[in-house]
Amino acid sequence: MDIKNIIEAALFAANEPLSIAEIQDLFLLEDRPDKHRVREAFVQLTRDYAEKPIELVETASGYRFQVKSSYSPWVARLWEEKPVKYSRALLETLAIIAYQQPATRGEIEEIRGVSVSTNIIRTLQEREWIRVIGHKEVPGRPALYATTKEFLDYFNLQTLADLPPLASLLDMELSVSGDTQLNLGDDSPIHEGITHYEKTPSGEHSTDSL
Amino acid sequence: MDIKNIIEAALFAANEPLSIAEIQDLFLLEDRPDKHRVREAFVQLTRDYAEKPIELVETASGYRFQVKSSYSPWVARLWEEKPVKYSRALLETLAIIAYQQPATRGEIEEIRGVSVSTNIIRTLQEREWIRVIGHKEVPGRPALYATTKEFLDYFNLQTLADLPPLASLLDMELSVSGDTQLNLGDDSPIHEGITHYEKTPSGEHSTDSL
Amino acid sequence: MQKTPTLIESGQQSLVWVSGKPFYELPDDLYIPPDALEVFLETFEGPLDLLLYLIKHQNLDILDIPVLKITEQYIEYIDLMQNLRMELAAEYLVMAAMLAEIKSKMLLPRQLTEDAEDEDPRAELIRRLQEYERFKRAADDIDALPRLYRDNFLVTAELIVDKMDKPVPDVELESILIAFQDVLRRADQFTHHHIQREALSVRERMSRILARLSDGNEEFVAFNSFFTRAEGKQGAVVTFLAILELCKEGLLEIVQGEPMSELWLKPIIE
Repeated sequence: MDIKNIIEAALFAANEPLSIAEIQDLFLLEDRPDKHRVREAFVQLTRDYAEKPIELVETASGYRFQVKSSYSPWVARLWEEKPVKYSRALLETLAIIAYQQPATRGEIEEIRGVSVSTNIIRTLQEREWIRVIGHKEVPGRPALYATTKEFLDYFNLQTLADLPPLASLLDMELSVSGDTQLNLGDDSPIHEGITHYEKTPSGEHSTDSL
Repeated sequence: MDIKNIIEAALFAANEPLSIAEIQDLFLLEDRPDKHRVREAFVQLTRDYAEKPIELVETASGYRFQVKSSYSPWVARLWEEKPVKYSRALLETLAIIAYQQPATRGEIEEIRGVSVSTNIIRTLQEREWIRVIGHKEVPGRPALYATTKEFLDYFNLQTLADLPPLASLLDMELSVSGDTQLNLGDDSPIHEGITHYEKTPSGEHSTDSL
Repeated sequence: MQKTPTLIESGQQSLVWVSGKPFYELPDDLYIPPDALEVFLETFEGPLDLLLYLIKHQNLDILDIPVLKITEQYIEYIDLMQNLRMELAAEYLVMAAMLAEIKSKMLLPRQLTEDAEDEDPRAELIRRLQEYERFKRAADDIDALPRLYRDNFLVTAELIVDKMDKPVPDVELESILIAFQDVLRRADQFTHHHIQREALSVRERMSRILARLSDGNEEFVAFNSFFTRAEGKQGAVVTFLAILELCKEGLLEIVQGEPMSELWLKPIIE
């Protein structure tokens, strides 16, 4: 297969800009093009699409195809009065952040059992329903997400405590005791937490999360 | 602006197949191309992309660009997760609904010889591959399941008639009563199904929203 | 199929003619090491699937099943499962009963009438097997169809417009709850998540405290400043728990200049 064609296909299929390194990773080691070759493909593609209504652009995080802005008056009508529905994945991510905040992406993924796309996080941030309120002190220092005032406003809530109680819908299914992640009835784990922390200020409890 | 270019831009920007009507709606009344003109654009676009790694295809709900499947080995590497493999139980259930629709759970169980788990039905509904289109007028009023446009879109089909043909039953000299199975060549089975439920207006679309 | 006969062949070594072909020994399809039985059971989608397997693997004609033979094999298999106390779906037993019934009917002298409609006792079974087989094949066919995200990928190009121009979807609070409920139900399959309402307010407080710690310009914020009289005892408890929990998760540090002096909170951030 032609390297340029593979790159072209990947740029079209990806939902986000692709960096040169990400593009190189598409290939098995023995076929991996060097940076030069990838850049060359970009140049060719830019030329290929010169006459078309879309163009290859470079953004901060890589390259992507986008519709030439002169077409937006027509294309934007696709969304007129027809807001796209949020995906289930997005709603689930939002729900987890709302009920389990602050939560890292890893924690969300662990609960959902699948990875959370950058797109979803971005959409929620753009909508100003979630924001980063810190970073967890574990390797990689992942961002901790929490809901915002705008989120509460949108849903007409005074505080998060006004979120519908889970109990009403979950019935017995979840009342299985088992290991609590935040056991309020019993102080011991928390005290332990402090003792621990005094010796090892960070990281110690990285696995406590969900 | 060239009509073909606008259509091309819209097909690229949309995340789902676009129907001819949706494409016509992109234009203001005075510029609106007729169906003929839109179709012509599709033909031209198909030709334009013949040599490219992407192609214009028609599915149940309209036209979309997709990556040619010969590139999927590379493109699939963009996602770490492997595509889901569906269980045989799920595929068999889906196959029975696809070919015998509308079908009740009881009918599916009768064919498979085992009970159908609620999980499977729910998964199929969550994927929006099947939906309840009515209830059979027998005791218990079981739900009648049928496949959706999304199912066809997902599997690159335009109509149910594009499904691979169902193997025919071998003749037994044992003379099995000639109970007919539904023919997929036309829409009649679905219409038949509808006659069943038109009498019972309530609840029939309750699951439409899925 | 020239494997050695195994535990099921007991007492049945005679040469059998099936569809005009001689069979010298029983295939050993039925012999499975006991520890593999469970896996084996899972590979079958039910009694029809198992029967089809037995038939196919012996090249038998589905239209002319040697009921005696199949029934014995099937029942042998079921017995084996039961001896090993494997959880067997009821359908398997129903099928065993049905086979036994067919077998007994076959053994009875057929009423020699010209009544051709007098069905072969096997007819219903054969019909069901055939019916099942075609859908089994259809399932394979569907699985082989090119499908999205495995064989095909959607092509998109970004449209840059004022983001405001794209209307944002409306979401109902209820749908979030439902989404979360689904998540929990799924998650519950692997682990027990104990979620309680009380936790929520602590969680919220944790977010607020963290936000305040990271928003402020000061490196340290007074511990006391997080407690307000207006919130009462309960508020204080919640705040206290939240601070402890944050501490436990390594998100903040509680600092004290000297014994008995004021406590300060410091975010462990950047």
